[in-house]
Amino acid sequence: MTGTSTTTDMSTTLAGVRFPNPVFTASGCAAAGQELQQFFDVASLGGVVTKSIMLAARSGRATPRMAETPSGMLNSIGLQGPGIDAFLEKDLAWLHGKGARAVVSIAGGSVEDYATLASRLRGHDGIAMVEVNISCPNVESRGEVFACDPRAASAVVSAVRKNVAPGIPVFAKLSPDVTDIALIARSCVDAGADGLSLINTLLGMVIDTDTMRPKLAGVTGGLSGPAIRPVAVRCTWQVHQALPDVPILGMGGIRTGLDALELLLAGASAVSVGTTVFNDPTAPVRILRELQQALADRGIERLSDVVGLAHRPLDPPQPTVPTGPIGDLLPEEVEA
Amino acid sequence: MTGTSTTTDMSTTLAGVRFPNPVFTASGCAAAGQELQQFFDVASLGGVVTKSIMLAARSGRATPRMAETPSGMLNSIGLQGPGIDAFLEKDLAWLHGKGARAVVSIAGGSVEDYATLASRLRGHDGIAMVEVNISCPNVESRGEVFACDPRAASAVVSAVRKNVAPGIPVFAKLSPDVTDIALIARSCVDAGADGLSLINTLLGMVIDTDTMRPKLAGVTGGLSGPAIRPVAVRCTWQVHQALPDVPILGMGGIRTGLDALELLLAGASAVSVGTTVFNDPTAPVRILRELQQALADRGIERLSDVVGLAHRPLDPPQPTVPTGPIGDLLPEEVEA
Amino acid sequence: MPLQVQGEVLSIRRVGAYQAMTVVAPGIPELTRPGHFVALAVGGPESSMLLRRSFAVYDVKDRGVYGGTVEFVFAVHGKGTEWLSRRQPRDPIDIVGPLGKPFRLPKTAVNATLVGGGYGSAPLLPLATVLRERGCRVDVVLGAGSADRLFGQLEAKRMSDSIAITTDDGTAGTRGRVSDVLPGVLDKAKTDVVYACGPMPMLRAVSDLCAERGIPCQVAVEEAMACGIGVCMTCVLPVIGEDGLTRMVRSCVEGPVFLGDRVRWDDVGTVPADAVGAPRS
Amino acid sequence: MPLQVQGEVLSIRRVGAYQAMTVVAPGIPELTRPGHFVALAVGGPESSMLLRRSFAVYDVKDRGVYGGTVEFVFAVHGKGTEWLSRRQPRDPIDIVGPLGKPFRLPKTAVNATLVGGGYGSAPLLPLATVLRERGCRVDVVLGAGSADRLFGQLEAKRMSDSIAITTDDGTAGTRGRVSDVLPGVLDKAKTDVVYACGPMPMLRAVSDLCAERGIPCQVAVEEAMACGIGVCMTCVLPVIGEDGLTRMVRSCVEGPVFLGDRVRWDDVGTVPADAVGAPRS
Ligand SMILES: Cc1cc2nc3c(=O)[nH]c(=O)nc-3n(C[C@H](O)[C@H](O)[C@H](O)COP(=O)(O)OP(=O)(O)OC[C@H]3O[C@@H](n4cnc5c(N)ncnc54)[C@H](O)[C@@H]3O)c2cc1C
Ligand SMILES: Cc1cc2nc3c(=O)[nH]c(=O)nc-3n(C[C@H](O)[C@H](O)[C@H](O)COP(=O)(O)OP(=O)(O)OC[C@H]3O[C@@H](n4cnc5c(N)ncnc54)[C@H](O)[C@@H]3O)c2cc1C
Ligand SMILES: Cc1cc2nc3c(=O)[nH]c(=O)nc-3n(C[C@H](O)[C@H](O)[C@H](O)COP(=O)(O)O)c2cc1C
Ligand SMILES: Cc1cc2nc3c(=O)[nH]c(=O)nc-3n(C[C@H](O)[C@H](O)[C@H](O)COP(=O)(O)O)c2cc1C
Ligand code: FES
Ligand code: FES
Repeated sequence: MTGTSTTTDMSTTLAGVRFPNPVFTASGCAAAGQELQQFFDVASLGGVVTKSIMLAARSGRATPRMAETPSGMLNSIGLQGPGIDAFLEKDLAWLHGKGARAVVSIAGGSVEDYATLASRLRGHDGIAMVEVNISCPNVESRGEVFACDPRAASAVVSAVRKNVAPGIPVFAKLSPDVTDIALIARSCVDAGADGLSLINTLLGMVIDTDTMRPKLAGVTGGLSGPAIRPVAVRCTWQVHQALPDVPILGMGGIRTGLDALELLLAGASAVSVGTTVFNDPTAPVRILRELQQALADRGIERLSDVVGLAHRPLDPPQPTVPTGPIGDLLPEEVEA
Repeated sequence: MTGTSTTTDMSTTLAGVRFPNPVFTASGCAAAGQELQQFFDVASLGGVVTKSIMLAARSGRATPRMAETPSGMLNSIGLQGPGIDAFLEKDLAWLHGKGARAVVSIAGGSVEDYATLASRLRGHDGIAMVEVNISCPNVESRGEVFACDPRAASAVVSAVRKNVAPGIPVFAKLSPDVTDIALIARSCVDAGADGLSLINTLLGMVIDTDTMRPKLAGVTGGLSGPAIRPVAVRCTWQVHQALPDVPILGMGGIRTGLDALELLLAGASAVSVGTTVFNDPTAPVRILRELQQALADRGIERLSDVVGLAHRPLDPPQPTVPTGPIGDLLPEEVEA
Repeated sequence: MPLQVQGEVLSIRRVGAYQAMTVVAPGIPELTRPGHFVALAVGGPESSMLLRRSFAVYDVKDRGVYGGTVEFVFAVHGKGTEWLSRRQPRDPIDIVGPLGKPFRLPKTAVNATLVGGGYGSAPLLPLATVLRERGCRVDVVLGAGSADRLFGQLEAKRMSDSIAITTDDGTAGTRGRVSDVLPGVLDKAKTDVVYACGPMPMLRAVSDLCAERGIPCQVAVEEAMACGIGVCMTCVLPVIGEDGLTRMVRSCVEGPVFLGDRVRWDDVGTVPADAVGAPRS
Repeated sequence: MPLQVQGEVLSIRRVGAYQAMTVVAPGIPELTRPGHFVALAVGGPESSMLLRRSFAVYDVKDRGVYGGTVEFVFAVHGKGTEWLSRRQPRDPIDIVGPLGKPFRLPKTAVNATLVGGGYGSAPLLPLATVLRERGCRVDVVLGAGSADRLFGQLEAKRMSDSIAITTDDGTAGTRGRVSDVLPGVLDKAKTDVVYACGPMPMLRAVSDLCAERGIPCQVAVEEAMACGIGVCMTCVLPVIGEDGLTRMVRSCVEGPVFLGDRVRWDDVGTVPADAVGAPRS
């Protein structure tokens, strides 16, 4: 059955904030929306997650900053950006003017940095949500990445939550490069995170076999793209299983509407499209369209009905070819 | 300059044991060599790493046991195998008879299991090396994987080292799914590991968007193939940097001779070819040939000269197009 | 003894809902017997698809103008077969084969009934030829979802003593399943042995019918395979051995042809508790 | 305002060591100016290559029999260009363009010297046409490693007041680099403005020569790009702004054409310590 795409309610709610649909951009893969506006209206997306912004202007790392890898890429941009003040004045204001829902991603080198950034956001219109990029080296702790240590992660999240206006959800963005991601997730939630963004890039490296040296000037870089999707699905699954009531913004290698559906089924309430934008600048709207069609084909009436659906227990037997609305198959305990 | 492929000395030494060349199979991707012998002589490889063997016969997990992913695959075989006795009698004897160098991979559910396995190997001919697959759930510790806990890893390695005949190197095979792989590496080496095998698969998952359930019967599986190569290179780089004197058997997504070279440059002294064999059953010999040509093209006289070469300091400036033997560019501190 | 050959597409043609592709693959035809399969690399040198796709061999020619050729019939299912369907004559293609164990042939001239579901008839047609050469009576039952999903109907008719057709939607032959008409055929043909290839539920139904009647039956199964050559252990199913013990056996090397009554149909997709090495619990 | 178009290969032809490909891409020609580039997705739907490949536009036709077309010239370098070189007419191809900032044109009829290295001449030829239309004197210097790596020599000759050729190996023109002959051309042609496209070391040499003589010069750089549209920040190089401050600017949207004296050539591949936002240390 190929249902008409108008039947599914695509809206999603993240920690009390309603978004018209679940397809967002990913931080660092859409700048602050202006460039993508040339290809489609960014206000038509669920939200625009902006490039992680720091307190001061930042030049980023030396080039080469990227390497293509099988079904993926490495990047080591080093958080180049204009600093929070210029961002709020120019980029956020632009997004707000266009009617887009901005998810502001912030990054810092110390708990203090994050706290200051969070407080600077106060009083600015157009912020739908705050994403805390904790995959940054902690300058006060021998450069250990916040996201790799439950205590450091928790300190950052709690500082941000205290300073961000109540009512604006704070999502902590986790790194997959940890032994136990559910542990980090739990400590972020305990520290006040309203939700979790999963996953940031995996640490990777490419060596140039001509120069026989690392290809990236920064030696290591972040691996993204379809190559990492199975890791993203697994992390989303594990965290949703451990914390079924915590909303997740899922990402990692989403290229099609069915990839987005996979993340939703694993437990994400919305998804971010990152690297795929480089391959296909109109991908976010295409993915939204494909997802909508996929849900209609499956007789799903509300997007929220598929969130975490892959966790449902095996009995009663599932329909292999679903023929009607799946809503009533939902077991009680699945978050909807 | 395209040198003749006969000029490079391809031999490599792992913890005192000399292998004629650095290309091995990967555990679980070549069974025990018999099937590949139909395509090429397995004795022509550096070594044949056998499927991890347990004490008793084991049925493995339910099917589906695999899913294809972008530039990779997931597997959840569950260590199906005939048990150590049948293995030694049949598989090891066959390999020995063919003149192949067997690297026997062992796996267990407890420290005791590993110790027993190691002692059973005593007195059997044809074992060039032992690889300890510690990416197994520890049945005595709520199923936590040995490779994820430095203490558990260390206990296994020390039990194996004590029981394996001296002179046969013991390599611990590490999982990349940890916060700090160098830490695990160090605890294995401190416990007596003569070298390290890097990397095992990444934990991943695929959800079937038709059934809207996990695709694998075992829910999660191990991600392998070119998709993970950047992670393998990074892990090899990090461990070689932390422990420059410890030999590494590198693996993860090697598909071509240049991929093998990448791992060698990062610090591996030999490499295993895994998933690529499924795509191309003659891959190990092709990769060996391509590697040999690549080294000749670069004027490398001894394979050992490239091991860890990407770590050399930037000065003196490196030749972008190498024109002569690179041996004399080697800084003193690089392991050769 | 399989070969890996850098072959070349000779032709590709549409046959109903399927595609039939012929690949120049010198060396493979000579070794191939009915029931063997081949595995093709898909997507070209920069493909994101690592795993080979497996297809039962339909026809081989030892030597054509271009060297030996292998033909198989496939349905477009996902990304790999979609890629295959877009190949053109002369495109290069990497092929490994013959793989697996073929159908075992009767030593004497018996009455054989061949049951094919969808493209599952492809390996049965060359089998029919061999059986006829041996003086066997050959009866054929073909079933599919719809008429366009029947393969080799005319050819089967030509080389068989009788043919029965079923389709789920009634667009050809009897509306229904092969298992609806099979009992009648078995009786009428005085069948001594059954060969079947098709979807798992069909193979199971055929095996059950044969078991009831005590007719030996060989089935060619289709399990997801990562390597196709026996090194990965992904393609297993529970099969009862000569010693009466159930083992998880590799369908790529110990199959794809199994004796129907040896497959634990109820337990496919699980590890039966009494299988060798099954988890104790 | 770039467009993303599901285009189609119209033709592909060998030109010396290069390939020239024409793609039907309605809408893009109208917007394209000399110096713009396009970015193509490579490897097909199941490609393991995610990133687009960028090429300077050589020629556009607003409307042909097939709709507007875009032509570019490329060298086979790695996997993506290798795939491109195997395309056939009518193959589908996804193209985004025009991208970047084109060459800025002089308001008056000045003397322009165009310096191209290898395939770098491709965007200079349409530029020459436009300059001639504006009454400019156009002198051309082309250089390459060898004769087969010169592109557009005849065309350049036809549309220029003078042409000088250099090759590293002496297989055409003067043996040597463009920078060896450029000073003579600049003097003879009384050059007011220089446009250059080619490898980075050449651009740097040209910029230095122009700076010495106080001649304004525009260079089209080639930095590795992940997105080509300004969202990823991979393609940066240190450029001095109007305010005298050095910033790491995106060559895909603020370039690829820069004023030669604004690029910090010594510091390309690094972040100069005085760049805005550089790490304090
Ligand atoms: C021994 C054997 C013989 C076969 N003979 C034929 C034949 O003659 N004609 C024909 O049309 N098909 C045949 N199949 C099934 C055919 O291999 C699959 O349809 C095909 O692999 C699907 O690939 P895809 O890329 O289109 O699908 P995808 O779903 O993209 O494939 C993803 C992965 O799953 C595997 N896979 C998916 N479906 C199947 C399946 N049904 N069986 C096995 N693996 C699967 C693929 O090989 C691949 O590794 C046979 C399978 C086996 C094992
Ligand atoms: C603005 C611009 C205009 C260009 N114009 C032309 C042109 O007209 N003709 C031409 O032949 N080439 C041109 N190039 C270079 C061309 O983009 C590369 O040669 C091509 O991307 C190499 O791809 P590959 O797959 O063959 O190589 P691979 O090495 O496999 O590519 C791997 C990755 O590195 C990138 N990359 C590799 N080399 C370069 C390079 N030199 N510049 C930028 N990215 C690179 C690729 O885009 C890809 O993302 C241009 C580049 C840029 C940035
Ligand atoms: C070029 C690039 C820049 C990125 N910059 C950021 C960033 O600034 N902040 C952040 O939280 N994540 C950043 N990411 C990570 C992505 O937001 C995303 O988590 C990751 O790439 C996985 O998703 P994908 O596979 O869809 O790209 C960046 C990724 C890429 C490729
Ligand atoms: C099907 C399959 C089975 C595997 N079985 C084992 C195993 O038994 N023991 C082990 O240590 N590693 C096993 N591995 C992991 C590989 O040895 C290797 O570490 C990993 O796949 C990465 O290398 P690759 O990308 O070249 O495959 C297996 C991998 C695959 C794909
Ligand atoms: S498919 Fe690998 S063992 Fe059968
Ligand atoms: S290539 Fe992405 S910003 Fe320039």
